[in-house]
Amino acid sequence: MTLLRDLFSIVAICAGGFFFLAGTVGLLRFPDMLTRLHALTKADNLGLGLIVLGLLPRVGSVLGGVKLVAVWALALLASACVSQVAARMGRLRDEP
Amino acid sequence: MSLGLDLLLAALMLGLAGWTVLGRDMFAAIAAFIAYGLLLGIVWVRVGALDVALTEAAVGGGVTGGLLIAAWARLRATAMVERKAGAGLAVLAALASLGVAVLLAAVVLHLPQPAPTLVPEAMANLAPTGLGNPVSATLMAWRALDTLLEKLVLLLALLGIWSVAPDAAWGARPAASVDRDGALTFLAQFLPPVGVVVGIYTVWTSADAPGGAFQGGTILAAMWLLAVRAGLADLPRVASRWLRLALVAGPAVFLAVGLAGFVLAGHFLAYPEAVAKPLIVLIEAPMILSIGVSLALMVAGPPVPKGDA
Amino acid sequence: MTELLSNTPGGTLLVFALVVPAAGLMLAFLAGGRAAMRVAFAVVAVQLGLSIAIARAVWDSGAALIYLAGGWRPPLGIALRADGISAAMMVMTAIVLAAVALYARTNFSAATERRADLTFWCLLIALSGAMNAVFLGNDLFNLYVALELLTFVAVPLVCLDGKPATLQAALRYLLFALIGSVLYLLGVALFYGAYAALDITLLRGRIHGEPAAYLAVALMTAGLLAKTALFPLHLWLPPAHADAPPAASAVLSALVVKAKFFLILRLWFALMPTLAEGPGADLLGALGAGAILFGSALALRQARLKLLIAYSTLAQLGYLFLMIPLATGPVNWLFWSAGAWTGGMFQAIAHGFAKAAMFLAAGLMAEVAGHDRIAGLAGIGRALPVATLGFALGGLSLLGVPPSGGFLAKWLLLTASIAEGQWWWAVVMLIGGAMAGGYIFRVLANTLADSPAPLPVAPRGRQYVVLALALCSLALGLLPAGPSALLQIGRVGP
Amino acid sequence: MSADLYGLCGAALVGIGLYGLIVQPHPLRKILAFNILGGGVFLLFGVFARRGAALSLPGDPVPQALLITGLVVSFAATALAVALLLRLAAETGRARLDDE
Repeated sequence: MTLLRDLFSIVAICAGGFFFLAGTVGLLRFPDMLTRLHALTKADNLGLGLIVLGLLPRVGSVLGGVKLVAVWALALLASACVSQVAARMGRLRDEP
Repeated sequence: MSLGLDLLLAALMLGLAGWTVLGRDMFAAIAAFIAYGLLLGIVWVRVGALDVALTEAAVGGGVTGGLLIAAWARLRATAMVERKAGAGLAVLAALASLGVAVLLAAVVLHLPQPAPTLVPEAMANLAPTGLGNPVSATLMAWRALDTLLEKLVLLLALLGIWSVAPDAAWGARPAASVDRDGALTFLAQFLPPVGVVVGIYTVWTSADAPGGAFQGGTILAAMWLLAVRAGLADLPRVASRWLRLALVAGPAVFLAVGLAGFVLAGHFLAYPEAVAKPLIVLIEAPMILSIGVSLALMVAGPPVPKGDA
Repeated sequence: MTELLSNTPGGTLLVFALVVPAAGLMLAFLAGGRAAMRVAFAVVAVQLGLSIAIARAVWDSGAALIYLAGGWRPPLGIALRADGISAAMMVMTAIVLAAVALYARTNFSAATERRADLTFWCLLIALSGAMNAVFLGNDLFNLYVALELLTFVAVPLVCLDGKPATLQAALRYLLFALIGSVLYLLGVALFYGAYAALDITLLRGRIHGEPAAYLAVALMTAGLLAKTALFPLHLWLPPAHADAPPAASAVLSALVVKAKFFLILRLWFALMPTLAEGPGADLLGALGAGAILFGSALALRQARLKLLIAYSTLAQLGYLFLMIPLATGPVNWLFWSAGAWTGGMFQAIAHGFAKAAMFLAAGLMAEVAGHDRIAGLAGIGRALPVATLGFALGGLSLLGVPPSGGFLAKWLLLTASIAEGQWWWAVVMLIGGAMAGGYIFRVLANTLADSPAPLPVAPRGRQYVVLALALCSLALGLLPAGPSALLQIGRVGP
Repeated sequence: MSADLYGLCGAALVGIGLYGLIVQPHPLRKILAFNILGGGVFLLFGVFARRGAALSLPGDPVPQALLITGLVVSFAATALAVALLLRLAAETGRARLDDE
C-alpha cells in the first residue's frame, strides 16, 4: 500500500515537473506573446495540479490537504486573470 | 541529493545576481532580481528559517520587485542612457569586491565549531512570553525595542517618500494607475476577501507557527493595491486624519502596552506572564493594519497634484 | 573594571529619552499642521530636561546608567547604557535641537499644513530620538536600527526644499548611507556568528583577537566612515549639507555626523579596546589628518558661504579622528591619554555648537542678502550685528582661540600628541588652525566691510539664537573641571 | 555542509553586490545592486542562524528575527530611494547622480 502510494506520488510529481519544463521551453521558444502566455499558463497550471495531486496522499491532515488544493486554485485564478491582462496590454501596445 | 539541490540553488542565485548587476538590459536585470528574491525565499526554507522565507517571499521578491518594475516603467520616458564606468575604476572595484568576498569566505569557513547559539537561552525563556514560536518571541518580547524602533523607521520612510512630492500636491492622493479590465475586476473582487483571511491568519498563527504581522500586513497591502489597480478602491488623501490614525495605530498601541509594562510587570516592554499572549495579540492586531497601509502607500509613492491623478 | 549588566538607579530615564520622541513623532504626524510644531517644542523641551537629568544621574553615581528593556538580560535582551560621553553628547544634542527649533519657527509655521513644515517638525522630533538611540545603545543590532532611523531622518532633510540639485544630493547621500549601513550590518552578522552575542559589554569579554572580530570591525568602521564622510569618502557631504535649508544644515552638520563618529568610538574603545593601540588607529588618524588639510584647503577656495561651512565640517571631523591614535593606553594611567579622550569629545561638542551657530547665521545672512556669495556680503555686519558676532565667536572656537571650547579641545589633543611623541599630528593641527583662521577671516572681512547701499536692519530674535549657540561653544572652555571628569565616567580601556 | 555552501554563496553575493554598487552609474542599477548586497548579508545571517541549530529548533531564532527586521528596513530604504529617483527624473528629465 505504502509502495503504491509512493509510486503514485513519484509519477504525479515527475509528470508535473515535466509540464513545468515544457511550459518553460515554450516560453523561451515560441514566437510571440500570446503563444508564450498560452504555453506558460496551460502547462504550468497542469504541472502545479499534478504536483499537488502527488503530494496529497502524503499530507497528514485534512486541513493540510485543503491548503494544498487552495494553493492550486489560487494559482489557477491568478494566472488566468493575469495572463488575460497581460495579453490585452500586449495587444494594445502592438496595435495602437 | 539535497546537497545537489543546494548546489543548484546557490549556482542559480549567483548567476541571477551576476545578471542583475551586469546584464545589459535594465528590465532583464529587474526580472533577474525578482527571480533572485524567489530563490532566496527557497534558500530560507533550506536553512530552516521559515519565518524569514515568508517575509522574503512577501517583501524581497514580491513588493520590492513590483516597486522596481513600476519605477522602470516611469523611468522609460526619461533618457535611460547607461554610461560605462572607466576601466580603471572597474578593475579597482573588482579587486576590492573580490578581496571582501574572499576574506568573508575565509572567516565564514573558520567560525568556531560547535557554533555559538542562543537556542538554549531562547527555549528557557519561551514560556513567560506565552508564545510557542521563538522567532515571534524574539520580535515581540526579548528584542521588542528593535521591533518598536523598526515601526518608526517605516513611518519615517513613508513620511520621507511623501516629502518628495511637489508642494502643490500636499494633502492630495498618490497617483493610481487604473486598469478597468474585466478579468482584473473579477480578480480584484474575488481575491481580497480570501487575502484578508490569509493575512489575518498569518498573524494569528505566528504565536506558535511561522508567520507575523509583517508577512500578514504585506498580503493586506497587496490586496488593497490590487483593488486600486482595478479601479474598485481609492488611495487616501495624505492629509486624511483616518489615514494617519491607521498609520500610527500599531506603533502607538505597541508603545502604550510597553509603557503599561512599567506598572504591570515592572519593566518597559515587559508583559506579565499571565496575560503576555493576549497583550501581544492586542499589539499585533492594529499592527497588521498599520503595516499593511504603510506598505501599500510606500509602493504607491508620493501624492500628486489633483489634476495629474 | 567589569560592569554588571543589570538595571541601575536612574536607568528608567534612558527609556524616556527614547519614548518621549517616539510618542511625539506619532502625535505630531497625527495632529499635523501647526500642532506638529507645538508637539516638537514640547518634545525638545522635555528632552533638554531629561538629558540634563541623565547627566546628573551619571555624575552623581560615578558609573554608567543601565536599563534592560523588558527586564530581559543580554545576550537575549537589549541593554541601554549611558556613560559620561553619552550624557554629554545628549545634552549637546538637546541644546542644539532646542536652538534650531526656535530658529526654524519663522520658516516652518504656516497656518495650514504644508509639506515642508510637517516633514521638518516630525523629522526634528525623530532626530532627537534617533540621536539618543545611538548614544544609549549597547547592542550592536539595536544600534543598526538607530543608524537607519538617522538615515531616514537625514535624507529628507537634505531635499526639504524640493529643488532638483537637492534631490540629487539627497539620493547620492542615501546611496552612501545605505552602503554604510549594509557594511555595518555585515559586521554585526559576523559578531553574532562568532560569539552569539550583540551586547557590547558581553562581546568585550568574549573577543580574544579572532579574525572574525577584526574583519567585522573593519567592515563596520568602513561603513561608518562613509557615513561620517571622513576623507576620502566625503564626496556626498558638501552638497548635501550646503544646499539644505539652514535649520536642516545645522542639525546635519552639528549632530548627524557626530552620531556616526560616536559609534566608531564605541567600536574602537568599548568593544575592542586593544584596537586603538594597533596600526588601524594610526590609519584613522592619518585619514583625519588628510581631512583637516584637504577640507581646510577646499573651504578656503569656496565662493559660497554655506559650502565654505560644509567644507569646514570635513576639516573639523578630521580632528575627531586624531583622538583615536592618541587616547590609547590604560584608563587613568596616562593622564594625556585621558586628555586626548576629553579633547576629542570637547571637539565633538564644541564643534556641534559652533557649526550649528554658523549655519544658522549663514541662513540669516542669505535671507538678508538674498544670496550667500561671500564676496557679496558687504554690509551684513551692520544689518545682522548679533548674528555676525555669533558667527565670529563660532569661528573662533573652530580655529581654537582661547578661551573657547575649541581651544581647550585642540590644546588637549596637541599636548597629548607631543607627550606621546606623535608630534606629526600636532603639526597638522597647527596648519589646520592657520587655514581655519584664513577662511573665517575671509568671511568676517567681507561681512564687516561697508556696503555701498545699506541693507535693512533685520529683527534681532533669531540672531540671539545664533549668539546663544556660539556662547555655548565658548563657555565650554570656561567651565570648571567637572565636565572633563564626566567624560571619563564609564570609559573602558584595555 | 550546506550551511558552509550557503556561507560561501553569501560571501560571493556580497562581492557581486559591492562591485555593482561601485561600478554601475545608473541609480536604479545601484538600488538593484544594494539589494543583491543586502541579500548576501542576510544570507550570511541565515547561515549563522542555521549553524546555531540546537535542541529541536532548525536554527537560532534570534538572528532569524533580526533578519526579518533587516528585511523590513531594507525594503523601506529601497522605497525611499525609488521615490527620490522618480522625483529627480520628473524634475530634470534625467536619472543621474552626477551633473553634466
